[in-house]
Amino acid sequence: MPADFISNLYVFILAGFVGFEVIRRVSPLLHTPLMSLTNALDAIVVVAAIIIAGRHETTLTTVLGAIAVAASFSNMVGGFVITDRMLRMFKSGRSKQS
Amino acid sequence: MPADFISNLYVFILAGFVGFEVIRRVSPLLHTPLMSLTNALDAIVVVAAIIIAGRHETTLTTVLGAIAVAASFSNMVGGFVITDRMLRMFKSGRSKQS
Amino acid sequence: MTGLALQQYLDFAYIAAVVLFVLSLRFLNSPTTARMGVLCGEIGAALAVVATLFNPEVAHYKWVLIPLIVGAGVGVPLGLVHMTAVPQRTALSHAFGALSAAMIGIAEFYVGTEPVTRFQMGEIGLEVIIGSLTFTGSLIAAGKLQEILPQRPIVYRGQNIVSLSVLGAALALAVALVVNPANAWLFPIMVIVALIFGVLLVTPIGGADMPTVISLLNSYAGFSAALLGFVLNSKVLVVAGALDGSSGFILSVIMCKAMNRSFSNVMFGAFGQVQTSAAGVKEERVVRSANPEEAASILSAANKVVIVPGYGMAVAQAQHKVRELYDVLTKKGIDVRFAIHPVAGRMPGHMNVLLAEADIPYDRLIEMDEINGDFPQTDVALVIGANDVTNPAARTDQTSPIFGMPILDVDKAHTVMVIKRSMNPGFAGIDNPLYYMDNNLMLFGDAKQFVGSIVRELGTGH
Amino acid sequence: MTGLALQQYLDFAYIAAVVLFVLSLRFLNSPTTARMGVLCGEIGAALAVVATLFNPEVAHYKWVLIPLIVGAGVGVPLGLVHMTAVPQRTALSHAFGALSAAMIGIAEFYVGTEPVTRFQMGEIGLEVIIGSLTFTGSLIAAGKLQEILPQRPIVYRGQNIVSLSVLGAALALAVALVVNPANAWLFPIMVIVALIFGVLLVTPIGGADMPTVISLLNSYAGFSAALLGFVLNSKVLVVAGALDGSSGFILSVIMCKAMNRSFSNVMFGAFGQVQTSAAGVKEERVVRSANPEEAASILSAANKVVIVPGYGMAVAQAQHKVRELYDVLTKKGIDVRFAIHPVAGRMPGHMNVLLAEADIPYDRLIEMDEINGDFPQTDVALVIGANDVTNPAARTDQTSPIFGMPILDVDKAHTVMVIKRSMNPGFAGIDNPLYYMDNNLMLFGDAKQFVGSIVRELGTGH
Ligand SMILES: NC(=O)c1ccc[n+]([C@@H]2O[C@H](COP(=O)([O-])OP(=O)(O)OC[C@H]3O[C@@H](n4cnc5c(N)ncnc54)[C@H](OP(=O)(O)O)[C@@H]3O)[C@@H](O)[C@H]2O)c1
Ligand SMILES: NC(=O)c1ccc[n+]([C@@H]2O[C@H](COP(=O)([O-])OP(=O)(O)OC[C@H]3O[C@@H](n4cnc5c(N)ncnc54)[C@H](OP(=O)(O)O)[C@@H]3O)[C@@H](O)[C@H]2O)c1
Repeated sequence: MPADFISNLYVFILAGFVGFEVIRRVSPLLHTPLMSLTNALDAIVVVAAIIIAGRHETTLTTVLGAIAVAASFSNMVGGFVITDRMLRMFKSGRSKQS
Repeated sequence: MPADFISNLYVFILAGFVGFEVIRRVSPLLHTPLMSLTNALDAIVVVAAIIIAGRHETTLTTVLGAIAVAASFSNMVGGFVITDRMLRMFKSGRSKQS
Repeated sequence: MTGLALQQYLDFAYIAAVVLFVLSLRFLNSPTTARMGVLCGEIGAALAVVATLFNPEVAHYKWVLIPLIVGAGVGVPLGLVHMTAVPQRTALSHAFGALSAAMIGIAEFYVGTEPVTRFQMGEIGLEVIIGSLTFTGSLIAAGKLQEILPQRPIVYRGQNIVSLSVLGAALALAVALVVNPANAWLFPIMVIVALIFGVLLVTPIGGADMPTVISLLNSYAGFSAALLGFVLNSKVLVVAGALDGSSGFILSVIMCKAMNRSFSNVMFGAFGQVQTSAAGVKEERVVRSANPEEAASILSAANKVVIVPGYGMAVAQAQHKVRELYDVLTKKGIDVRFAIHPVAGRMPGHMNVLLAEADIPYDRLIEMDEINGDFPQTDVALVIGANDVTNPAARTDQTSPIFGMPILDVDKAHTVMVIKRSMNPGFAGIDNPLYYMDNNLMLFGDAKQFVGSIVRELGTGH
Repeated sequence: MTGLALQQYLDFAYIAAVVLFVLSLRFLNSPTTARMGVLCGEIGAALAVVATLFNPEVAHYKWVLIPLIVGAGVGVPLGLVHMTAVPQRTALSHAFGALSAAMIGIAEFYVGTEPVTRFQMGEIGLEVIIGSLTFTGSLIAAGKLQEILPQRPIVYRGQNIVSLSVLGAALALAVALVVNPANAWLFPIMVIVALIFGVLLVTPIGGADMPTVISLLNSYAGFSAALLGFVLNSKVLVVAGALDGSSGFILSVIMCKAMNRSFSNVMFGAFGQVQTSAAGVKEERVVRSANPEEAASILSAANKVVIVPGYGMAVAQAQHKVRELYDVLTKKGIDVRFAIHPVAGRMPGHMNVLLAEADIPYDRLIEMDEINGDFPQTDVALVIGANDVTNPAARTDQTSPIFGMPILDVDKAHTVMVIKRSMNPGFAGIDNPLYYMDNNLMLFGDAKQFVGSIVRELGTGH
């Protein structure tokens, strides 16, 4: 078992704990934005896709990589846009009630 | 900069986040046991000391290692003993009020 | 040396991205800091993407920049969809994410000069299977939510056995590849089998169970990204994937708890297909109904009103009319609050987003546990297109399929008024004893129109 | 192959230990699950230690087992100290932990055939400096708390400059070693300079500031263990160190907030040395006092009593007498609760542990924020050996050194009774206007004796 695997396992377990603790405390009010935000963050796989596409090794891998870049980057952009749009709608009574 | 350093940095940062989230929610009632428990957990440096002492490379390192084993193991044992003693004292009114 | 120095900058950019991602989610714990959270996420993602463009391995920018532009071109409109389309947009984005994760895994299998080791083969196989099944599963879910595909659970005898055999076949192919990674021809078969399994997994699940399915697919998409991080030894992927995976998992658990159902019941229960038969032995019971004018006069006589929105309000797109109602009543000095059940609507937090869209201040949106104690002091509970989440049978009738599900205790209000189009049951397919209670009035009609009529009545006479 | 397999078992044992450590701290969030937390920690630690004994590098068991036995022999008695000795025991255990971390770092410098790289030298240097200064600093703190060393802050002109130069010297030596790791003779000098800095760091700080210092040293000890994990590439040390480090850090922040002071004020402020002069211009003001009999009759006439324990109760070891008082009053049907200020006593949570030791149920111990609103409805607030944490000047007097510190609003109770031996000030060295208020009665005497007398009075007459 490669040593990298072990260190990635530590990172995975600890990130899981962080996720668990942090997300349990997200206000239920914001569960929909939470879904779209984690989606945007998860789209960070685009960095791996960029490398695959940019290496341009074989036609197959380049095409796969390019599709992956487009698919994940659309998630990233769209996820941030919609999350921010939703959050802009949430206004407290104090700040907006005229 | 060795690759190990980077992966340890990830582990450190994530463990710091975990510590921060988890410890902020420890009941203030238990702040003294918290101190003694983290002390006992921190005494896990004993594993490094065991290796140094057990390798028996030079007299100097063996003596340093042996002292480190004794010092940290006393922390580990003592820390768990006193934490458990303290926690045994905490009783809720419902369970003990006669 | 400069190569090494560059690598260090990249490493630190990724570490900074990870820190920003965690902060991003932390800021989401309150609506006042939430937009800051989006900003942190954006900066982190931008850092990571820009850093990657500097990676010396990225030599052919054409193959990177064009897809990035295409992705942005697709992403922006998908970010601007109407609020009522958010559930299907979310499902679609899970499909995109899983597609991308699967494709990278497949490319990783074919890339490189030296053949993959057994251990890597195991990682890649698992990653590609999860990615592929999440891709097709999410597409089916999006189709059901967009109502391109039938909403009903599609079931046949022995379906669970068939589905599980297909999954077993995909896993067996992966094992065969681990045993001998040289059998590369097995790999595309494995991918196809996994894609088929995704279809089989989601098709039998009813449209109304889609929210839980979406959350589960969310967590699958996250875990496949994390696995990809293992394959590529990329810690930023491991962290982002673990965060996404745990988020989806926690949301599904919250939903299952709020419905008092188990995971396996959601996945294999084919809920919402037959239970209508339970309503077979219906006695003739008295139902009182009212028209908009009567409803308006009851509302204007009240001091405390609680509005309970549900799936029907979303379908009818009635949130802006509800906002008008809120305004008129508030102007009359009536205290109006909204009671939000955790699984009202089609996804967790759905009602909050719709009402926020209609500019209703979020401090008027009260969670179930907090508001339930207030119903006995409430003059009028106005239920708008909600049904199951107000069904008192969940509290009292041990034989009811939803017995034990926590509900909003609207029946304890002095007067209850329910806006819906008919006496038809809601998603759970069961009768609602609330409608036969003495303090209940049915307001039959489409939510948007009926609320509109009430607003008009209130505007004129009362 | 078997060597590799063994390594895998070891890796998984350490991973399991890490998971158990995190769970251990999570279980500490409530007193009902806290002992489960200790169990998790114990299993995790045992797993890690036993796994390490199987490490093939550990060849000479004599040098391991004898120190382990010695350590256990020292540890058990240190785990059985009296509850009032917990602060100094904690300081001592930080000293042990830091000693061990420093020694391992030193050994790592001298061990091995190939010389250390510059990067490793930097890590080792930093680790050994932090470990060494934490060792001597903790010893001084323990000495002050055990009252072997003078409690007063020991200060002289230009002391901060001297201390910082010593720290600078230690860091400069570390840099010199990084520049040329072959200069091995600089290493022991660096260690000695760091040890001296630890002494200089803590000596000028007053005994009453020791709790904050202990917490800070706790976090230093944790961070040095984490650094050691970097040096040895041991992730279990990195995690345990980070958890310990953040715990100490959070506790110090909580304490500083509860005292409305900054870190630097605690570390360099030499608090509690001169402020007594502030009490110089004292006018003659009326102080009313009472004897045990009067106190007992006031208490027995009350319906609601809040007891406020402080440092004086700990010093007098009065907690068991307080328990008797609680019993007598409760038996008379009087509602008795305890108000716990976050920095009452000598360490965070100190009062809770003492009162729990005396068998007072923890649901009677109420935190400051929760109980402060109840004082206006409280008949008698009985302050036992607390002073600063009840000083209303913190609320009203902008010139007071403790202005802004959140306090227990005992002055709002109908009657306040304060048990202390004299009119002397508390740790902050300032006068307490509470004692001159109309609703205040001083009960002069040692806490243990005075409470004992009240109990006797209550037992007989009333
Ligand atoms: N939100 C989630 O995350 C989630 C997840 C999983 C499952 N679910 C399930 O979804 C259900 C949600 O409960 P709910 O009370 O919100 O909805 P519901 O029980 O499904 O009831 C919705 C009601 O709205 C009415 N309606 C539909 N269209 C309407 C229109 N245009 N105008 C007026 N009324 C209309 C329907 O009655 P008519 O046909 O008579 O008009 C229906 O009875 C629960 O059973 C829950 O378990 C939700
Ligand atoms: N707990 C922590 O973590 C922490 C950390 C940092 C600083 N501090 C500081 O420590 C102080 C704690 O406040 P506090 O109100 O608990 O204590 P305090 O303000 O120091 O007052 C303690 C009082 O107890 C009395 N006393 C001493 N021995 C006694 C005995 N045998 N019998 C009866 N009375 C006795 C003393 O008065 P007489 O001499 O007249 O008897 C003294 O005024 C605060 O200023 C806080 O900022 C605490």
